[in-house]
Amino acid sequence: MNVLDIKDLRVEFPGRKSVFVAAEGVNLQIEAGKILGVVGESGAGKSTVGNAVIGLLQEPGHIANGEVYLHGARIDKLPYKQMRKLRGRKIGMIFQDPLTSLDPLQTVESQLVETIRTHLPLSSKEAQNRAIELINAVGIPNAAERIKQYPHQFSGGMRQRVVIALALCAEPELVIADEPTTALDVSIQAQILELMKKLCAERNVAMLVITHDMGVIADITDHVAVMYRGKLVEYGETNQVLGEPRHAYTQSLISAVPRPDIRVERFPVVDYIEAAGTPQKQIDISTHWLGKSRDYEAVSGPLVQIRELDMHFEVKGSVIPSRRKYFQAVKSVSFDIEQGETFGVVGESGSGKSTIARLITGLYEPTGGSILFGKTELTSLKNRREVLAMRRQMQMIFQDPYSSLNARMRVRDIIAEPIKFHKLASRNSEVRQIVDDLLDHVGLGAAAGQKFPHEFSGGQRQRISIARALATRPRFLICDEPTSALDVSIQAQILNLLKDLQQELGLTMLFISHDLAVIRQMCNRIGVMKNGELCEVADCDTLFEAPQHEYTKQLLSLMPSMELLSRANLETA
Amino acid sequence: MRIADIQLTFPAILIALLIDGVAAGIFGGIDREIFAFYILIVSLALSFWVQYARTVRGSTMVEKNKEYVQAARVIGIPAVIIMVRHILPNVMGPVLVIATINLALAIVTEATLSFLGVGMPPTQPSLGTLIAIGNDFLYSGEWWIAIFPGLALAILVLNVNLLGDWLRDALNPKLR
Amino acid sequence: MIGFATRRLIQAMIVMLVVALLAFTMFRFVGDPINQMVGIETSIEEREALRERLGLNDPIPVQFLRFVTKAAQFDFGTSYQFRQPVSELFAKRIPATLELSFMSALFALVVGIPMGIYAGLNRDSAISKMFLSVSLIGISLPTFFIGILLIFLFSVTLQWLPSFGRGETVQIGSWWTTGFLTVSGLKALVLPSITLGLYQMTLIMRLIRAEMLEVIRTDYIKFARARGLPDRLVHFRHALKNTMVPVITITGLQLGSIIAFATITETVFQWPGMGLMFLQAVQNVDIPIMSAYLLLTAFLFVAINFIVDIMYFLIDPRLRVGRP
Amino acid sequence: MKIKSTLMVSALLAGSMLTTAQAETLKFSFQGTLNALDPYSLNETFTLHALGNAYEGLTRRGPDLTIEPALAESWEVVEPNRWRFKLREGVKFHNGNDFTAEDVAFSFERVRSEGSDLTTRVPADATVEIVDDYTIDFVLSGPNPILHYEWDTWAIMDKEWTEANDAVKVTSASDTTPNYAALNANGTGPFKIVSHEPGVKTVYETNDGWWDEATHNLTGVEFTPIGSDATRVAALLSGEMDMVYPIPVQDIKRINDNSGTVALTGPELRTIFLGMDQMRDELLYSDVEGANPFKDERVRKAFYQAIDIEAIKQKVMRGLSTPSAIMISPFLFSKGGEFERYPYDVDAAKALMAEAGYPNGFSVGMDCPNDRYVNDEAICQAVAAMLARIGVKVDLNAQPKAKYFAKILASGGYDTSFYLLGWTPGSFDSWNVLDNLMNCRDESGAGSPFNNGGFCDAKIDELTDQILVENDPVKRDELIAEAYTISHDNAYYIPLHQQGLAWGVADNVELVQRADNAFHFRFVTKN
Repeated sequence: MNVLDIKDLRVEFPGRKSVFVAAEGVNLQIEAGKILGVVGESGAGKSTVGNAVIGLLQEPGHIANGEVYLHGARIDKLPYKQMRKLRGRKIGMIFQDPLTSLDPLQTVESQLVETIRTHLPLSSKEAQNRAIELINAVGIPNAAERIKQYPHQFSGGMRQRVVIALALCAEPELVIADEPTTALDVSIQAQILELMKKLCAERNVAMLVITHDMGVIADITDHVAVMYRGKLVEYGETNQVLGEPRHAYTQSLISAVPRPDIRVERFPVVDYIEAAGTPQKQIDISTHWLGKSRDYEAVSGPLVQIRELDMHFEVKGSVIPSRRKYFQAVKSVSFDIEQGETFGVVGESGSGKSTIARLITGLYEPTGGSILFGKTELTSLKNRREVLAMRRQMQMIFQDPYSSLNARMRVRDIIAEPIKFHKLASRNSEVRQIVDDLLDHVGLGAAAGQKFPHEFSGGQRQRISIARALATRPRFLICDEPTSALDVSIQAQILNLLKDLQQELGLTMLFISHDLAVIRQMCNRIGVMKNGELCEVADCDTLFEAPQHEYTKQLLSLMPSMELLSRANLETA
Repeated sequence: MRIADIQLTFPAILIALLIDGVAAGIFGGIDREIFAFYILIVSLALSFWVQYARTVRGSTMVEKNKEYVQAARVIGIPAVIIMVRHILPNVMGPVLVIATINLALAIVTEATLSFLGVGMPPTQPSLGTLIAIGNDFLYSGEWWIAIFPGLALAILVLNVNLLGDWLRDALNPKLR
Repeated sequence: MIGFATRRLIQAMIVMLVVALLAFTMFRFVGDPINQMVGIETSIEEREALRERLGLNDPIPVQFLRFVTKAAQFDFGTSYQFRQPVSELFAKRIPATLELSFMSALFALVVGIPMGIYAGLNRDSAISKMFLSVSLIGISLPTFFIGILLIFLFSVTLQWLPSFGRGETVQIGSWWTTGFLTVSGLKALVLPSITLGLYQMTLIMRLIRAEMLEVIRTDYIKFARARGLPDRLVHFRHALKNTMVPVITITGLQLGSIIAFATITETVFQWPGMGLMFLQAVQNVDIPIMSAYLLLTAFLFVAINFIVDIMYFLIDPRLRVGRP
Repeated sequence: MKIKSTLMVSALLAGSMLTTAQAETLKFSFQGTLNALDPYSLNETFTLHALGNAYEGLTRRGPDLTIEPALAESWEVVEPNRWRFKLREGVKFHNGNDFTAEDVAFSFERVRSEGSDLTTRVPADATVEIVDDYTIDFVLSGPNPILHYEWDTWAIMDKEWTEANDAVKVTSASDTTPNYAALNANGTGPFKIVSHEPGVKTVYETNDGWWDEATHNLTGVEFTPIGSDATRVAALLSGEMDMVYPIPVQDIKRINDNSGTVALTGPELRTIFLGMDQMRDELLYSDVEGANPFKDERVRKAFYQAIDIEAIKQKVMRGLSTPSAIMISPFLFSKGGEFERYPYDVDAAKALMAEAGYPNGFSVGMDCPNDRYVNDEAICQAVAAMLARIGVKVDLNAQPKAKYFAKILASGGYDTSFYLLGWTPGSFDSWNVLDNLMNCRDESGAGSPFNNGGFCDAKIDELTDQILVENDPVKRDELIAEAYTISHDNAYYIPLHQQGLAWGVADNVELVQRADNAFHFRFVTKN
């Protein structure tokens, strides 16, 4: 018998003018001990399905049609109180971000005990024991002691374990995991997935995993449902769906996933994916302002040479120097970036990779070491004119497309700002022309200049960021996790765009990412960072085929296996 | 901010009272009718600036870490321009909200100062002075002297709040 | 913790010194104390002699130094109008002000928090909207006016509550007098406390509401609901406690201003506290009382801030442990 | 029905309030505070009379302000320069000590010692001679017919008690230690002060050993200062107070309409007037340059005639004022009724202005207190509006009294061009008015210190000196009238009115409202 049975589900969000249908005609089943994955890009309605099952649809959303059965009992029409009793008791839920899922002001124990006692008739002592057992079961050592601690005393991965323990508190029959590993580092992600798989089998729990990550799907699910714009486009066994996708959308989605195992020159451009638009006007780079030879001094050898770079932050200030405490973010890092190449830096969060980017651009001042850009030593620049000359040669693209654009400026002004500031154009009309061309070139079209950033999707905003970065005609571009906030299909487009631009303009790039697969697609050479140190620098292929450093090997081993995924479309690229 | 902390130890009404006293001491020789108005404005401003400073500081600390500010720095734009062009428009929201509440507070403080006998000169009546004067006539049956300015003030405050809400939304391109 | 405490203490002392200086300089300009100390017929020579005896003719730095040295020994001089040591006068008046401020704060919290919670949880209900509008009117009327209206209604018209003073008080220990122990004392507290607490209540209500709206949207509240916790636990244990940090900050600051705003309320209700004495002192240019009052409020404010900081430690575990 | 239930509640509450206080305890409130109890530390009406219930002088004044014997049974001028006082025998201070001539001699020295605010009670060059235990002589350097006029507020203190408590030195503001006499009182009067918390509450108890027969029926009195007008009125209306004063003129009707309370009104002795700077060659606050328009009699008269005193009486004072043509209350000067104000006549005023060379008027700054006299600020506003009709633009500067007096008096360098002031002669005699307000003065205030405008008329100075030593009452009054006539003819001052007294009293209380605004408990009966 199926633990969960969803029949013809339709979820509506009535708006002021029209009704938005978030999910329609969804049919899903899960058996006990099995894991069903729901995959799709943002806005596909996958989270809506999970929320509908547990009865936590955001107001005014509601189930307009269809039925939800738990162990054969219909639950979608249950009154509020009875539904509340099912939550936690029969259906557990795991949220995406372990940092915000736990009440910061309550100990882990009190959150566990209150949940246990809400659902099970246990004394507080018994509940406490059960809490310790659970914490043990999710793999947190010293359970009896750690349980007394507050969430902020746990690391991200540990917190997600606590969240899982909380979800499993009252022995639910169904667990809904909404993007359970998205916010975690690769190594932690692998552990958590492993744990979920294990618990699912041990406790015979049915699990609904909602994710955008094909790797996760491939790793742990038995069945998979692919959603696109609120509709189920493909549903079947994981092997079948990933290996031989039938629906065009699934095919394009899979083909857009960067693989660590193979390198493609370009991601296939798939029509099915939301159109980002292609340049409406082809620009001849050789004659255009963008491609005009820049008056940068010629460099022979590497463009950027980093030597013994050190950076520490003061964690605890004090008047007495000996009592100050520091955090060493970057330790004695040295590497070169050759002209025209893309140098990748990969590492987990906190490894210091972003700090290096900020040191090169001058956002931070290093505490030691040297950065040689061309023939100029950046750390000793004093003269403001020299600094500006350097700033113009290097630009940066940031991770978060939402906060990297000033919400109160029009797109045109955002892109024009560096041009005007560095006086790269003589007349306003010329600036205007350049901005329009830049917008065209990154695929947005000149009309986009009139709008404000919030009117664009994440991928489009990242294109605006790129246009702004290009507006100084830099020769060195730093990309700090430029696609980590984007859906795979959009990511593929942005990566293609970056590749194109690099080739056309002969840019040198520093590409920073936590995602080995993306790094592999983009970079010529790669440096691996851990705890502020550079473990290994190698050619891209060498690194993936024959890693030298232990940490590199470990990282590679933790990559979700993508072998299941169809390779059908890749050849067409 | 230390100055702000110190000033917080003086409540607004005392500050206004003291500034008024000091000003009268310094400008005693000058025509009060002309200056009372400005003295009052200055003393009210000086007693309310702390709240704005603190709020803007709080929002700025959040905004300055956002990537758009870093992007501007990478371009090479100097700090002053970043502050004025990028950060300032983004921290105005909460300022407007306090401003609307503080408008009421300023009028009320002005009334209180009049109650204490140091408000606007009687030849230049203000809403606050009217309430303070009407206060003396409450028992004599002439309740309307105080009630109507009071009502006017309440309606004004209500409207300014609505205006503030509207302004906050109107200035936010996200909601346009 | 100890380092933190000493740091705050040093800060506090600097604050106090600056306050002393400001207070002292400003009072030079408030008016001439001599006129208030003698009858109108007193001759110019006698006035001059008195001025000389009081040291008002000394250079200001000399006067300030004298003032600070004495203040450090809790000697604030002798009141010009009452001709008694200011410290003794304040000792008698402090209980009245503190009891009034305490009751007002209590009123503001006891009424403001539930209203705020309600308005936060039911943001669109008619009652919430009424709370918000009424509170807006509440802050747009000056304290003294509200006080007079309350007196008019409850003392004059209904004759339920006294219009002035503290009622009967009971002596506790050598210098504390309390109105909490007699019926008339408690009755006398009602109107002034409401008058004084109304503004703070409005503020706390609006603050709690805003914070509640924020917190309700957080993941951990969603997660708490997803765990099937009853609404009572979700709202009060998780949501309310998390709104408390900003509320404590503001409330702490407001407590300071309650004591200061008490000046007006005390005047309206002839409440024999420090504020009333201060305003009388301003009218009579009683410099020793004015300086002592400002120093005292500054001290109370600093003390309250200190307590607020300690409360952060108690409420927010993230602050309690040292960071690595 | 609703009214009935309200009445029931109020009746119940009134009942419960009454049980807490004895029926014969009088509760009253005044707008100002009673600070130190030392009777010589502040020369101010309320303080003097509040203490006058516990302390007595050699004389006292009756309900109609006539001088009566008190601690002195009788007195006579035995020689032109020697006054002999026969003291009352068998009088005891509150602490049981006997009252003798020693005490009078002691009080004589103390009241004119350094720190006393009442030094004017006795002439500086007078001496005292004890004849026997109950007879005492005062020897003056010249004749002084009004020597004893202010002695009702010169309290006689117990020598023994004062010395024993180390309080011989008058409590002065510059003292650093509190004086015993500032916190305790030991007089001979009908009431004893049993507790005193400055600014909060003062409690009196009946003195059973008083020498005179008590006409009151009180056992005690509780005084609470209430600064806010509205609260003070509320306290009366709610029945918490038996008597409050002063009450705002606008609330008189309300208090009369209220069942159980009544407003007592009457003319006060204080004269409110306008003064003008007639000393400086150019006004401090005016657009007239190089000249002082107030030096021109026509301008002063124009100002005078531009003021509609009836309008001020009706609109601002709500009928509670007596317009005055001279600088003293007609109660205090027998010929007062012979003077008449210049008529209100805007056209005449305009003509005078034109004649003086100001057909379009000028601007002038006006100083005004806003918490000193009845509706002081409102009067100034009205005056400003009236003067506008003759083209004079008045820039009004109304301030609390602390700042106001600091500005316009000698201590502020007479920093004013046009001001409003009130004056009650402490001795109830015109000489006080002439001496303080109308004689010449120099810049430091020597002469008439309160002649803020600084006009100087040698004839008035001369008359003042004559009046002081003239013992014949009829001749004296003629001299006084002459001085006032000069002032009136030249319009040195613009007298406005004697402001009214307004006390709020509960119906069950009977009392005497004296024209000097003094409240004496010995006239009170409470039913």
